[in-house]
Amino acid sequence: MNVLDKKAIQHMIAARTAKELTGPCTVNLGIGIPTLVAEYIHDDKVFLHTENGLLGVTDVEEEDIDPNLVNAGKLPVGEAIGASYFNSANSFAMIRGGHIDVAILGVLQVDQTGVIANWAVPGKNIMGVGGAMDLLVGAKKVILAMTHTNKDGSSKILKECTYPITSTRSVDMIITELAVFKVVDQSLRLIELMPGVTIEEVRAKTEADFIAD
Amino acid sequence: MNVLDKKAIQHMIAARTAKELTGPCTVNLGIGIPTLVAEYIHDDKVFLHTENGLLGVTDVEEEDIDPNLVNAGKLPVGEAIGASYFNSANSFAMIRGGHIDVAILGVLQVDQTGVIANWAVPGKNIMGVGGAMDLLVGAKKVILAMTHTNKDGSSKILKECTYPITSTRSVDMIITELAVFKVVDQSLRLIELMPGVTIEEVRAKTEADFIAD
Amino acid sequence: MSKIKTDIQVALACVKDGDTIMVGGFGLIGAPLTLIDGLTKKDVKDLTIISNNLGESGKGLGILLNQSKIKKGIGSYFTSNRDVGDKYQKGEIELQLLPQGTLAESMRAGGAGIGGYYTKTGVGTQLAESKEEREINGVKYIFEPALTANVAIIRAHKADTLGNLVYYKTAQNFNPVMATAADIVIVEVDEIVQPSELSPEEIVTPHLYVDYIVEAQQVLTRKGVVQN
Amino acid sequence: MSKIKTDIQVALACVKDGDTIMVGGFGLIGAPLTLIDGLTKKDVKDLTIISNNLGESGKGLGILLNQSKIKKGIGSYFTSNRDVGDKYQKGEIELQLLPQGTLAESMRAGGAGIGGYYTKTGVGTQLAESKEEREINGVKYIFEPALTANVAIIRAHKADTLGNLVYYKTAQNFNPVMATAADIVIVEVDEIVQPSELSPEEIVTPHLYVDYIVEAQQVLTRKGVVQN
Repeated sequence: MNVLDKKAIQHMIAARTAKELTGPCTVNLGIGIPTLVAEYIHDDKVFLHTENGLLGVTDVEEEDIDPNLVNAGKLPVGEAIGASYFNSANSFAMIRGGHIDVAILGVLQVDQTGVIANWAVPGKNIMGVGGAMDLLVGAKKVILAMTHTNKDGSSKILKECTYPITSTRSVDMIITELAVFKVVDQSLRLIELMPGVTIEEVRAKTEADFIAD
Repeated sequence: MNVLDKKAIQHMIAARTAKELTGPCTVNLGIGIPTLVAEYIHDDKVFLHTENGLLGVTDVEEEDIDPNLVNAGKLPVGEAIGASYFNSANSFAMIRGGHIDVAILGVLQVDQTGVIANWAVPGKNIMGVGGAMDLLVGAKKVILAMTHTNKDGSSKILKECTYPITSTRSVDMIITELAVFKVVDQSLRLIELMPGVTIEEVRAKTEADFIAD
Repeated sequence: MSKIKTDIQVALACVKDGDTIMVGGFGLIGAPLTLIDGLTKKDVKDLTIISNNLGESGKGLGILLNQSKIKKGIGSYFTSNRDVGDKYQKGEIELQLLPQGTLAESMRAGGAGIGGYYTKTGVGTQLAESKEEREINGVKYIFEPALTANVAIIRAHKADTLGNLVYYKTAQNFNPVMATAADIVIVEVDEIVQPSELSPEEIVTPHLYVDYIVEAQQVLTRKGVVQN
Repeated sequence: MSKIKTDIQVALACVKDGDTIMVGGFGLIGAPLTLIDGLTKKDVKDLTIISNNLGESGKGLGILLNQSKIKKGIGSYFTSNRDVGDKYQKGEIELQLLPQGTLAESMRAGGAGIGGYYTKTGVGTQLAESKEEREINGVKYIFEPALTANVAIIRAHKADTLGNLVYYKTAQNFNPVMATAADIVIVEVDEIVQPSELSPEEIVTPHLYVDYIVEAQQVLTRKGVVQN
């Protein structure tokens, strides 16, 4: 891994993830690194959906911050031209009904079939699930934007999830600071190395099996 | 029966039915005689709901008729102050969710337990049900506003319906040009004779058993 | 790649033989008259039409019916068109009659990714005869499956160029629900405006539900349906 | 008999021990802060609270939690208040965790007279372990029962004197759904206006859903929650 601070790594992942988004499409951004992806979207046909009730999320200037206009992470956002508001049932009807093209999510773990765990840690109280399970079953395409390893250096891309899974559905793509994987037929295919990263480094930091062409 | 023409009878029934409505309440009026009830409501806290998507139905002057503003019978109506529009799913959610206080309906038949038939005639194609079944299960109170007999003089208030029933739910009240019945514990209780009508006439024209105090 | 189409047949190009099509409207009110007219001019067959009714005799969907393009009708009130009964008697059309609330709710379910749901409406009646019954908290319900379609043709008042829709008074009816429940949604409108012209609070159908927009050429007026 | 109440405790008089109460809001956004504050000052116990989360530590519903007035919480994200976990560990509160979409949809079902419905969300996960699974058209779903409540306390932007409601931006969230799903609905608003001041097209919650209206005394601002 390059010597990059945590914030720089997050932005690198976010910037790479944004390249996967070409309009017209509707995209839901999860909390954490996925939220940063918004900063790197420069296509006005990429419409951002937030499950707390807004289609047409945009950034907001400090002086325009409205405490009642936030995203799913409760961070202040702006309202794009052509935006619309709706209640939670209608918002999740969009998600669960298959009307969101892409969901970009963070995870705790992902296994080598693309199944993820991002809502609970065994031994700790299971206290929050939010919209994660809904997005997994509903979004047409799911992309993970995540750091490759945990703070202790252990891999987040595992042979098998040890935490409770979020859905039986496999995600479509995994983007980390080291590499980009596609999930094809429930196996991981390395399709890109991030600048300066070697395949050996990826192998060393990835517990899961993956195919490299 | 007094010598009244058909229209006068219908209006007599409608006027009597209107007396049952004291606000605040939300009322859905069916097609036919029930629609006429609106003319006899002078309580501005009686709000009229029409299942095609309007709460706040009022009458409309000829010159203000709007072809896209109609009631469930597709007749032109007006928009009361405080009115709101909604789609069919939301409108029936109001009905089915128990949020309509009173439904006033016409029927083909009602039996002596208060169960009605108003959507199909055996031997004829079953071609239309509309909102009848929804109103029967959803409205807190159902009042029938109906002529006592068919054109041939036969009773519409029967021991048992011969046509397919609309719901297993009993209505609450029956108002005809001859009498008013309450349905109590699934039996008919005569509570009022219309002006000039004798109980003998009601008995003669009613196939169903009923209790007269 | 604009959603706006000036040629009705181009907008309807996605409709194929055997498709299930949702058609908005409560009678003529809020019905996509221009797109229905377009369907009558298109060479297509074996359609399943989900709509509250099948037009009137020789009008709207009634023309499509008489052209024998409709294999099956799913609706709540076919009585408005006597031809439906005649066709049914002759075995020329299948019909599925649903309570109006069930029709609307089943489409909402389809649009919301719900497989099916339990309603009290219809319990104990002929319309529930072949339907699964279930008691929940001591109350009887019947199972109703979700309804979805390949294409929905709907009517709105205004669309912005992104596809956001607002509706007009009781011409709303089934249209917003159908917009959620079909793979491809084609809308006809009185007016197409710029996105900034519809306020975020008044939009009923967000643009993600809308694929194609056409301007209405046939409009319901006090004098009946006229060419716009 | 006006729906407008000037005394918060009068508006909350209907709340009884053991009641199930829906509380609007996504965090503090769109939460009925004044009515929640009113609940903390009311002598009531054994409440079941249906709300996306149970406030933050010592704030909003978090106060009610620390007062041990909450017997059970039904929500999607309790993580925002660490006290919830502590209480749960000590066995002082029951919790039912639902996916956020299921929480919203189950209340919509409750408000619409639906007994329960089938969703794909949660299939194959821990949250579905005790839930009925059913295959519909080859896809697996789980059964979710409707949610209803004795009372809903919600937040809107404006109410007219009849009880029609409009909401403000993302402060809408669960509020309109909860307005449909409780026997008694109490709303707090920024402003009470005359009926003619809300246009029929902008009303989100029609007045038939609303029982009592109070003016908000605690308001979320950029500086946090302030006394109005």
